Amino acid sequence: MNEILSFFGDNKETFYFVILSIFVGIEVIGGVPTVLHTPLMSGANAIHGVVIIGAIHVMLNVEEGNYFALALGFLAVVLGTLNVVGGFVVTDRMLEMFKKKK
Amino acid sequence: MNEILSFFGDNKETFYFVILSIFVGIEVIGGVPTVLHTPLMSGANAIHGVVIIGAIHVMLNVEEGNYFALALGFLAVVLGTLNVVGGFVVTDRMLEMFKKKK
Amino acid sequence: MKHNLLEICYLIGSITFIIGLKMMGNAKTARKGNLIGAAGMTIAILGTIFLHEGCISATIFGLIFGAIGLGTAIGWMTAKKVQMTKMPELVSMFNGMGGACAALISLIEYNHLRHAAEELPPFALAAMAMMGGASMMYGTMLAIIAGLIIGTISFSGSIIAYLKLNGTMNQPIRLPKYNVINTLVMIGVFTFGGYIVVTGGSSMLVYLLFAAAIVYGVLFTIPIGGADMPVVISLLNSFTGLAAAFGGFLYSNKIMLTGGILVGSAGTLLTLIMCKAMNRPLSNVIFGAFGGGSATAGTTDIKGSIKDIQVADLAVLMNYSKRVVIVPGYGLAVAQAQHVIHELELLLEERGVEVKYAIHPVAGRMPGHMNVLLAEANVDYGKLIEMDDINPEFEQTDVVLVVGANDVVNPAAKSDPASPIFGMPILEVDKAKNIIINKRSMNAGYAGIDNLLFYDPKASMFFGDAKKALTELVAELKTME
Amino acid sequence: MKHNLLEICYLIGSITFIIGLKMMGNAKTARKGNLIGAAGMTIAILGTIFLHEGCISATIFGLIFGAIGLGTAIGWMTAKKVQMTKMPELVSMFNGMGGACAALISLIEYNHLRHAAEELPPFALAAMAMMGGASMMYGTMLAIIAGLIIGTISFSGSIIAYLKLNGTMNQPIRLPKYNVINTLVMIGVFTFGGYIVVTGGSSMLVYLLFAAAIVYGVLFTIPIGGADMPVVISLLNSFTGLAAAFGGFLYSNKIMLTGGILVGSAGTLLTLIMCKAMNRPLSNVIFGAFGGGSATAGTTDIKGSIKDIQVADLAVLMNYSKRVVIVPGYGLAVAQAQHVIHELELLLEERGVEVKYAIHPVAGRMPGHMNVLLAEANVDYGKLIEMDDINPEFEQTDVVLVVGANDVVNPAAKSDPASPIFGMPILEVDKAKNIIINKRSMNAGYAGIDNLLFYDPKASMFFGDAKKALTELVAELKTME
Ligand SMILES: NC(=O)c1ccc[n+]([C@@H]2O[C@H](COP(=O)([O-])OP(=O)(O)OC[C@H]3O[C@@H](n4cnc5c(N)ncnc54)[C@H](OP(=O)(O)O)[C@@H]3O)[C@@H](O)[C@H]2O)c1
Ligand SMILES: NC(=O)c1ccc[n+]([C@@H]2O[C@H](COP(=O)([O-])OP(=O)(O)OC[C@H]3O[C@@H](n4cnc5c(N)ncnc54)[C@H](OP(=O)(O)O)[C@@H]3O)[C@@H](O)[C@H]2O)c1
Repeated sequence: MNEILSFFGDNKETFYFVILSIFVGIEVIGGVPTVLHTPLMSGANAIHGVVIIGAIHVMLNVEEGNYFALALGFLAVVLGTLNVVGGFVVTDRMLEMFKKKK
Repeated sequence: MNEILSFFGDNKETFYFVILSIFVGIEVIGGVPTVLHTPLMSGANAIHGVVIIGAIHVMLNVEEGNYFALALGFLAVVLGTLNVVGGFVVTDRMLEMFKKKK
Repeated sequence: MKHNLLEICYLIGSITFIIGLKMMGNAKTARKGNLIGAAGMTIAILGTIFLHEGCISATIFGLIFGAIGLGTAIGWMTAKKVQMTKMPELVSMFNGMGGACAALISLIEYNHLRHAAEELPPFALAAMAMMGGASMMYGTMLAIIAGLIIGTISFSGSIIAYLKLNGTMNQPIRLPKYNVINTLVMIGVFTFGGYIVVTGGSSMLVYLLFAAAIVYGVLFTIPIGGADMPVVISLLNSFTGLAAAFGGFLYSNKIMLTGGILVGSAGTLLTLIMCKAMNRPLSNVIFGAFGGGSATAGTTDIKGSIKDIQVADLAVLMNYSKRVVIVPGYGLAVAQAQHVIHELELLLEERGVEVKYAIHPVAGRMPGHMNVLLAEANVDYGKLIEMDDINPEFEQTDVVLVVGANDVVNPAAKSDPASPIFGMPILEVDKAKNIIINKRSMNAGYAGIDNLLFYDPKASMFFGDAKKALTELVAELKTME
Repeated sequence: MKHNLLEICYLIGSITFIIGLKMMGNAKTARKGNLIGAAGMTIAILGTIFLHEGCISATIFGLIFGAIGLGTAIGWMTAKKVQMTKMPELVSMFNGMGGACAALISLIEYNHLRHAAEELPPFALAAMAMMGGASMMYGTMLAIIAGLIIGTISFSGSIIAYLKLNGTMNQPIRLPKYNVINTLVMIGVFTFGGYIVVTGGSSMLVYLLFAAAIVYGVLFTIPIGGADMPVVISLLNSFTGLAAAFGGFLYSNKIMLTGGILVGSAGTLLTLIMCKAMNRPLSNVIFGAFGGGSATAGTTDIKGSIKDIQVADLAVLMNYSKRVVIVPGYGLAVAQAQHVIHELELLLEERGVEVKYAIHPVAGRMPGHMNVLLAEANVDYGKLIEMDDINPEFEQTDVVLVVGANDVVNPAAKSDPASPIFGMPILEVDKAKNIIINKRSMNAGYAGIDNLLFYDPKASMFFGDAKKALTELVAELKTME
């Protein structure tokens, strides 16, 4: 109990941060029309591609000679980029369709 | 410029905190019907009564013998309580009216 | 341990504020939302006292509870006793109290800081400055001064708003070139504050700043017409929120920060939404294009003549109608005629007449004014029809009875691009078969403009104070049986 | 200095994510919102590379840009080239890539941590543990393992979802008692993960965990019918968001945190909203009450008989109608008949027939499916009428042409409380004067239930593959002139 409390105390900034972000996430989506569900899903998909920052971080900090980590990191960056670029481009294409001749 | 940057760096948690809170505040209000404007205003009014926490803080930490600070603190707590209690009660009364016989 | 528990209380409080505000934005959950916010506040306040680290002397303890008790007693009683129509006054007053509270905290903390700095030997200050303490000092000072200025403006502004709503000060007071003067004073106050932050100032200077901020709050509010006060209060509300947030910075107190910022941003948005509902930009409210309703009345040339109708004829007309729609407006509120109108409604319904109320979103002087008023008189909620739903029904309406409303039924909003209310959605009463307008004179309403509706061939004026006139109408109807 | 600049990039990025997502929720601003998000992401990525403190060897630099270049090329081309109807597959695939990226990061960082711990002498570890470093270690470990599990599930789940949408794996595969098995496997995986966090584990164990999570992702997805995949993808989407957020904890990286949590919570809500639009609880989707469309077909006893109509008769009927409404459904998408239908529409309009499309919100297999499809075929946006707006118009409609739709026009949703789709709002085509239904057979649709509409006296079946049948109809109409 005490440990949980002090864990909370040490990380209270993070708790607020997480909770506020959750609220923003929820509020921001409220009341989307059905038609936008697919592009919204795909747009959100592109945004979690932010995980690529972590992959780049790995590569920037890999110890010299650790080829295994380097290879995995390379793969991670490729996959992350796919997620980001593919996600945004696909979403844009979908939304372009929606707009057409509106 | 450098100072501003390092000020930002030192307080980045706070910046995120403030910005996320602003977004939550804005999102939370989006699309209120006109009829609720007055009670919502009054409810928000009660919430900023949270400043009373500061007033209590002052009184808890006042140095012994500093009667001036004590008196001002006392006044601040009274005013803060007025804001909080009055705000919530008035809002409740208004909303009670709205509900009646719905 | 205690400290961490307290932080949890604050987190819970912050969450209740968010959820509470969210729920208050929806008619069905609004009341519960308010109570949730109140519960969170209680937790935060009790936590602050009982989870304080270090011992508290009995005196302090007693004083705190005395202050809270006193505030609760006064706040509760005033809030419970006040008339429904006086709600906005009260909100304004409570808002001012919050602002004053923030200002007092800043005053105390400033003195505290000064004191601490004076007791330190100069070289310690220099050392602190070198270690980056200076930027911290500036930060603290900034929070104190900003809280002081904003809290004080909110305080004195709210008091003026209160007096205006109260009727004590019911004409906008406009110094010549007041917009220029106000802007200069504002710049002056903030520059002065900045000077104190940078130099450290002195107690004397801070009291001067306090006084200057009071003056600015007054100057800011007095030129604005009484009817615009709801918007002003909403704005001052977000100011107090900001002041509370600065308090949060000062004490690195998370709940003051969330609560304050939340209200600050939500309040600002609400202010803008209110202006939009009235179809006016905020600048127009603050710099007062109209709102006094005194200057511009009766400028249009009116062609045509008005008819008036006697109470006996009106009673007959209404008695034999099938569908009647009542349009309540500001005059109904002023005359406190909500109970009589309800009586009229019941009487007509008894005789088989269908009666509805047409509620314009900005009828009266505060949002939802008519709903609150009629709810107070026990009018059935289902009979209050919103503008968009009632407008298509006017064509099938036999009699529209406009009671003390003016701008909200002014067809100029649709037809005259030069009119100041052009673009505001209105109740389209001119489609009804008969239009009866009750007011005391031909005077203009809030926007200070003439109303061509009164000259409509289908319209008849039923002059008199709303309460008196309706009471007569009810009496007349009763004799008819 | 560089570091602080980087933090500002991250802050800007976070804000663009919020604003972008917000704008994507509104049809008018959606496209701009997506671009804003993309801009923020670019800033964050470039910032991470160029504002890195310490020097980067040319090799690393080259490798990073190589990887980004490769990913961009593949991602861009695939996204640009893919057919509109294959969008959901692609989204699913990209989602899986993100999950895999998170999992890989976790694998690398786990090895890194192990390595570091092994190089330290035991007493140093003990000392760290005493100084509270242990709790930090646990925290790091937790972030790594959670990111690994969730990212991996999202990865393998998305691949299965891809294969299902693709048609490669088009029947739900259900082991006996699959719900129990799945739940047990899930508990197993998380317990295993917990064990590693507490004990520190070993590389071997972590690879095992990785494998187990892959298996769970597969098990989770295979029992769910292909048609429910959009919901599943949305759910896996929020999983990847969560995995990214754990990456954010690991590196105390704010933008990974905001981006991840934002998508995690928004994605979860979106999943629930989707389920609500289909009038089914989420549990029903995951534990698969229907969605395979194979098991329950044809259970109701049908009274009455069906009529069918020949292409020549249909052409005459349509040619001499005044108002035609086309109801597109899943079959239209499968048959790729969107271009023919547009041709039909133009032909009819030429002959003075008014043609509209009735768009049901969940027609087809992904939200907005019909809008995308018809937009692709250049159908005028103004002709696509939403359900609520078209329903009152059916009464004045001469011919309703239902093309490959079934559930969305099933009157059981209104009349039969025992039906699995009871309560879902439908297109009320049975009010039209003539109902023509094009499908290949009497087979059921997605929900696997019979449709009484086909037996309506006003209804005629027009059997055949949508594309083929409509092409014939168009040809016939052309000969009529
Ligand atoms: N609701 C809000 O939130 C809000 C806030 C700020 C401003 N406003 C503004 O307020 C206006 C509201 O329109 P409204 O039509 O309700 O009111 P209005 O346009 O202000 O007209 C009220 C009318 O009531 C009459 N009246 C006053 N006292 C009366 C009494 N004792 N008995 C009978 N009649 C009486 C007045 O005429 P006589 O003097 O001839 O009797 C006046 O013309 C709009 O312009 C709106 O923009 C509304
Ligand atoms: N839109 C979404 O987001 C979404 C997501 C998940 C689930 N769903 C569900 O999907 C359903 C959508 O309803 P719906 O009416 O569009 O489709 P549906 O009920 O699935 O019916 C489609 C019909 O099209 C016919 N068809 C198939 N291939 C065809 C072809 N080549 N040519 C002509 N007809 C063909 C089939 O009959 P034959 O085999 O006899 O030809 C089938 O009865 C709803 O139950 C909805 O809840 C929607």
